[in-house]
Amino acid sequence: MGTSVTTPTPLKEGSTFEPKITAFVCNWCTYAGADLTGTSRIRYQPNVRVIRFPCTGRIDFMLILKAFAHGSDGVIVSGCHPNDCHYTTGNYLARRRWIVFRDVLEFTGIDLRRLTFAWVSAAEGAKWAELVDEVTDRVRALGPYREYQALASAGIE
Amino acid sequence: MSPEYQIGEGSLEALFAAITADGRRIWGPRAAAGCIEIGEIRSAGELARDQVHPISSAKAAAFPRVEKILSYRMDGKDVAIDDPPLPARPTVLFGLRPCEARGFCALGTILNWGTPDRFFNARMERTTVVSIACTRSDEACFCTAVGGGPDHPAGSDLLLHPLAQGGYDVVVLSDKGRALVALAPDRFEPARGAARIALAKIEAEFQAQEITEQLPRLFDHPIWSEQSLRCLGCGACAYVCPTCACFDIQDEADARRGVRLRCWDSCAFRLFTLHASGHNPRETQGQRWRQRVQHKFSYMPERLGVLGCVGCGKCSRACPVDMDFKEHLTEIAKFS
Amino acid sequence: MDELQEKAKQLLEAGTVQVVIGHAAGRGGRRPVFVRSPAQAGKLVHDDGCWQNLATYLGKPEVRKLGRAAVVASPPVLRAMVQLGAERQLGNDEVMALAVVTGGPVRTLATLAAIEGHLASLPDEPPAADRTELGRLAAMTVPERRAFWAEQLDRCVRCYACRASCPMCYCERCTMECNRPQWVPVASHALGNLEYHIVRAMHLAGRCVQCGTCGKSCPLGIPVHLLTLFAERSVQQHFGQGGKASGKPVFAMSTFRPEDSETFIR
Amino acid sequence: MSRIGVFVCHCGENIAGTVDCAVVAEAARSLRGVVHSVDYKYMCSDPGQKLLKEAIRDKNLDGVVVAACSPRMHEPTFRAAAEEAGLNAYQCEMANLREHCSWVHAKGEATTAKAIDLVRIQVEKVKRNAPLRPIRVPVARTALVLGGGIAGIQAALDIANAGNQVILVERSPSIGGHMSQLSETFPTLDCSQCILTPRMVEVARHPQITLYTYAELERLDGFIGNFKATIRKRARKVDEKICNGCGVCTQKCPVKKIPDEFNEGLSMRRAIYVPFPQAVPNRPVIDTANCTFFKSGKCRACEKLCTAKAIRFDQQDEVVTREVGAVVLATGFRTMGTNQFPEYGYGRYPDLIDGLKFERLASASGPTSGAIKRPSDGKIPETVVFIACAGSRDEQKGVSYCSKICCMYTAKHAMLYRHKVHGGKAYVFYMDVRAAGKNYDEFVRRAVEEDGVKYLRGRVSRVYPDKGQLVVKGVDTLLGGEPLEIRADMVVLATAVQAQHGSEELAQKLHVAYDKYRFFAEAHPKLRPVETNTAGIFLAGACQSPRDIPESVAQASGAAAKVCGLFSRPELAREPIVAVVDRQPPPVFSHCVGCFLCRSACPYQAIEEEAIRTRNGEIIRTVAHVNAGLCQGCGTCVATCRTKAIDLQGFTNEQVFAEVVAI
Repeated sequence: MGTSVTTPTPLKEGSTFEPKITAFVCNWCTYAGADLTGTSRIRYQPNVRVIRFPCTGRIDFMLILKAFAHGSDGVIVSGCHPNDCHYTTGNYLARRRWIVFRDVLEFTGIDLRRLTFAWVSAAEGAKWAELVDEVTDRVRALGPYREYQALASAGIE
Repeated sequence: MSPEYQIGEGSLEALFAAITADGRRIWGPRAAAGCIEIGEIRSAGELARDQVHPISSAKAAAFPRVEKILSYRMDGKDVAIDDPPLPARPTVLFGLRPCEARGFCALGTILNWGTPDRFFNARMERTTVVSIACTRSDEACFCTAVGGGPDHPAGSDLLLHPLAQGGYDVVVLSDKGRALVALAPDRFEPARGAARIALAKIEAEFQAQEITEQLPRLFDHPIWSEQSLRCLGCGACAYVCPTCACFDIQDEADARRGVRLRCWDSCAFRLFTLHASGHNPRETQGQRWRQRVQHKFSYMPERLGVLGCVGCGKCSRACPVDMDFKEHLTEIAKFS
Repeated sequence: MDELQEKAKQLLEAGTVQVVIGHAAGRGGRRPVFVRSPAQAGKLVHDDGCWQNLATYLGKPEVRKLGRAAVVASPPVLRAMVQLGAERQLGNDEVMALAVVTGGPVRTLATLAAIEGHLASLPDEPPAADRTELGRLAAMTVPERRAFWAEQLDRCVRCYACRASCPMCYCERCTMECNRPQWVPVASHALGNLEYHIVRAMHLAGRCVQCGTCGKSCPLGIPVHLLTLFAERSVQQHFGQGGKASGKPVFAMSTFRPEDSETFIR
Repeated sequence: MSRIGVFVCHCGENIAGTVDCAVVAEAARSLRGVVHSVDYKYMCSDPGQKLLKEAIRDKNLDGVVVAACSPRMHEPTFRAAAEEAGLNAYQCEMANLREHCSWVHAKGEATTAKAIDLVRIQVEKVKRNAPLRPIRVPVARTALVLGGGIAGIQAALDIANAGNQVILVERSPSIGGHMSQLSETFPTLDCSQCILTPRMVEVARHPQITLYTYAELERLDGFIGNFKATIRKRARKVDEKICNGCGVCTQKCPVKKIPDEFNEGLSMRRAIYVPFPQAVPNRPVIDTANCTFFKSGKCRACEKLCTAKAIRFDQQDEVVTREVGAVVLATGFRTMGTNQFPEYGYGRYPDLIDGLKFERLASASGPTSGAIKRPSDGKIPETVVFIACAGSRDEQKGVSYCSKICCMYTAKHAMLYRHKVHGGKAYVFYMDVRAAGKNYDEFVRRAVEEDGVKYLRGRVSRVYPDKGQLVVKGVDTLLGGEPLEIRADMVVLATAVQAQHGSEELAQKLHVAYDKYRFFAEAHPKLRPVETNTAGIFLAGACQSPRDIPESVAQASGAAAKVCGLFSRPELAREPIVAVVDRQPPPVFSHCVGCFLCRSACPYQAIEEEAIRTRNGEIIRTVAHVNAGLCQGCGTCVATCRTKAIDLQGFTNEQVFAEVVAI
């Protein structure tokens, strides 16, 4: 058997499973919104790692799969609400991509409970905190996404 | 070669059980969605025997389509490499056609050309090949044109001849074969010369020698682009071929660790010879097709003293656009 | 000599085209053939055994070298030509189709507009058998589908016959061949295979011409065409476009409507 | 092998309070490619920045990660510092340990672990950063203003007075627009032409303004700072330079019965005419559709009578092209016709008129010299009913928005009527009175309280003629929906303000967005109200949405300020965060297959075609090329490209991929 190229999910004392959540966010709305969460000192769980993009339109659907393959147990994709896109239409194109992508994932049998899409504006600091907590709790309940991570080693002699 | 034993239809199941009990896995033709492929089989009932050939190749037993050759970890700023243990799973390939079994000779020769291929050899040592002589053939077959035949012994450890009454005559061809018999000695009765089903008749429409002689002068001939016009440039032919041995080395890694894999590759792909500069010494499909034929019928005989083709016709059967190898070779052989 | 052969012969005699791409009898079934002289026109056949999407050959340099080509074109081939035209891979002056519908007359279509007109009257949907199969899969639970595809894709050897036979997979450098970064593992392990087929489906969403050739081309009989057909259907259902039934090409995945609706975004 | 420096900021207690910064710095030190890693109390302070600069020099770093606050806060600070130390600004990235970590998590291992991850992610990214240089685009310091109404006039004057060249293009024969048709203006009741005409003259005289009237924009190519405008000057059939504007031709032309557009058809004009006495330029134009000579080849009366010999029957349209750096759209509005109202008789009743007709009746320079007379018989109306919201806020009429100016001008009309016809009765049917604006509500109250205008809250269901009068059937919802009937001598509809004719075509010509009512769309509804989503194209006045004069003027000055800002430097420097299509040496040339799907995805029309040619000029293939002047760096094209031939500088595939994999 080959080694899966994934990193171990961080374990807290008591070694209860702590999920690793990757968030793909746009710079102008959700990243700023998450900044606001900080300036408003709203607490949320530390499991999320944010990756900043100029726009949700920039987010290649493959990156979401890469996140899973490389050890993320859950993924958040978030950007500006429709009509608020800094680039006017990037989020509309992203939305189309996501609509079909989710369909395709579900058709191939991938567990969509691990993939969450949201619109979080620069003003929605509280919403960001709620989103992260909700996703973290849900994914913690689902357990590690070994199923996908293990694919990298399945079929290697 | 006279058979030492015969085995009854009814005893196959017990033989399979004995093999499994010995901790070996059994691979053979089995029905899979939409076709007959080579795969793991747990009981004689699963063994498919009516087809001329399974679509996929048995070479995967010793030359897997993806094989880990090492893995490494980032240890702070240093790299720690772990060599994987040599592959150890003993395998019995059951029910191959003699031509495909014969393919292992060519495959072994090329993989051991220069440096011995310890991965392949380790697997081969643990692999026992049981082939069944052909009583049927189809228009893709041309084993007799390349020095083989429906009951050719090369590459097999045991060769089975179907009997009219059911069951098989068993020809032992190697110690590995003998060892297999020893797993269930009471299931192998001494051969009694029972009537065999007649072997398939495969007319040789050309002789490999003719092609080997033709090729040097045909190198720049338009025949290659002619024949390959409909070729789509996929790798189906190479991936089902018992003797195609080309592979690619791939590292799969992140910032912390990685694995190095050996994966099947094919000379039919444009990417196969594409240089980093963007230059491609085999730019056209015609050149790539020529390489395939030249390699099997000229370079291998010349450098390794062995033909790169066993005439199984698997490539023709797998090709989505019916690139018929026999037809094309015949054309080349008869070309003047 | 039937109508198809007759029309092909005329095109070649008149010098309108230098080659007619069609199907001919092969070992057992049908095979693509490149008829370059009126005398050979008799080779051409068209029946249900002719399933290769011949539009795939239009972009191949080896074929382009032969001169202007006429294609024996079933509706999916025509849809491919329209989409190829829209994606700038096929010039209007390079278009010559001998449109065949089983049982119907052979029509010579010499422009993309003519093809669009011809297609407008034809439905753009996968063959009935595939629709049934799509339905069967849709009825499964997610874990069932996961099991189904795990078993199927485990058999994929990444020979890329599906990609090579697809008229819309004309990219000189496929995503599979991008290695900085290496988006999709080259290795045919479970991850590489799954990601390859997901990318294929996504890249054909809104562009798939629903010929099913990719599935028929798979030497191992893996129904990979169901993935692209599904993606195409998803596009049609959500956005009402992607359907080339209108004969008009669309860029479903690089355009949008503000009213596109979904229910999953918070 | 990279030489990365990591600088972990405590931000006083802000970060250090919950994150163990020393541990983070230590962990960073063990990452491949990291050759220097320290933590410090305040990285943004002078000593902090000094620390960064010295390390860059002494350790010869090729990339730095500052693990501190949000990049939205201090990225510019640290990038500037890096630049000063001789490192390219774009080789500096920030890990957000404050807003995204220390401020939102409890003190503890998990938080420090997250901080380490955030640093590792940025280290992996910065390893793959490339030095970038700001993009410089030359700017043609000439502005094109489309529309010669008050908004266009204001914008043109402001831009020109700042020392720039302006080309003002007006479709009709004279500038002035709707404002020149108005009688008095609310809330001050000063005469519209009295305040407008000086501006019109100023435009005509301005050395920096080139005025093209009776002209239209044919096409616009190029991008911000570098547009090429193609303008069609329609043939007036009169040589403007020779003509002295004596006006004899316009009096002697035998064709007399052409409804006068300027007077809204309340009077007639000739086939050769000047739209109105104060027209700028004051030069006639021949209406070839009605001119006898152009219809029958006979007449030539004007030619005979013209002392200056300025008539040019053979004059052809002239097409000119000009290089411009910016465009201001000020194409204005139109009002809904009374023929859109079946319930009010499809505009078939001569005494049922719209607001603009009333303006002309009330205007001293109008057909009645300011006397309010019924169009039908010239009789002074004793009762006038004004109907507000005629079409506005009415889904059935396809106008769900408020036309904004009607409340005010209806009050003005009623007031003017009461001033001119002392015994007259004025009724106003309204839905709400919207008088938000300086002295606006006071103005409406004056109409009611001082001038005795009767305001009735309710819609008018029907208007029909009866014995030389118009019967107005409506309800007064304030009297409990009491149906009431008023016999009026004249009815005035405050018809809805709508997008100018042809605004859709124009928007498409200029690649600017427009809403479902075909008003032009601003780049951002709040923060970029005078810009469009196409860089270098700005908005002024009612072409964006219904506006009154002060708003239009204010916005025009706003747009002018934007243009002047753009023109203030000879070159336009932009962030190099733009998409690029890859180029390869032959025989590959580019991995782009030229499918141009990216073009339909680009919000900015930044994707162009580039033909790759052989030495002797034959096209090998046509591939995409990103115009760095237009690209705003959203990266949507990148995610659309199947062959990964487009990449986004600063957020390249390799960078973001490495970030994801580093998690």
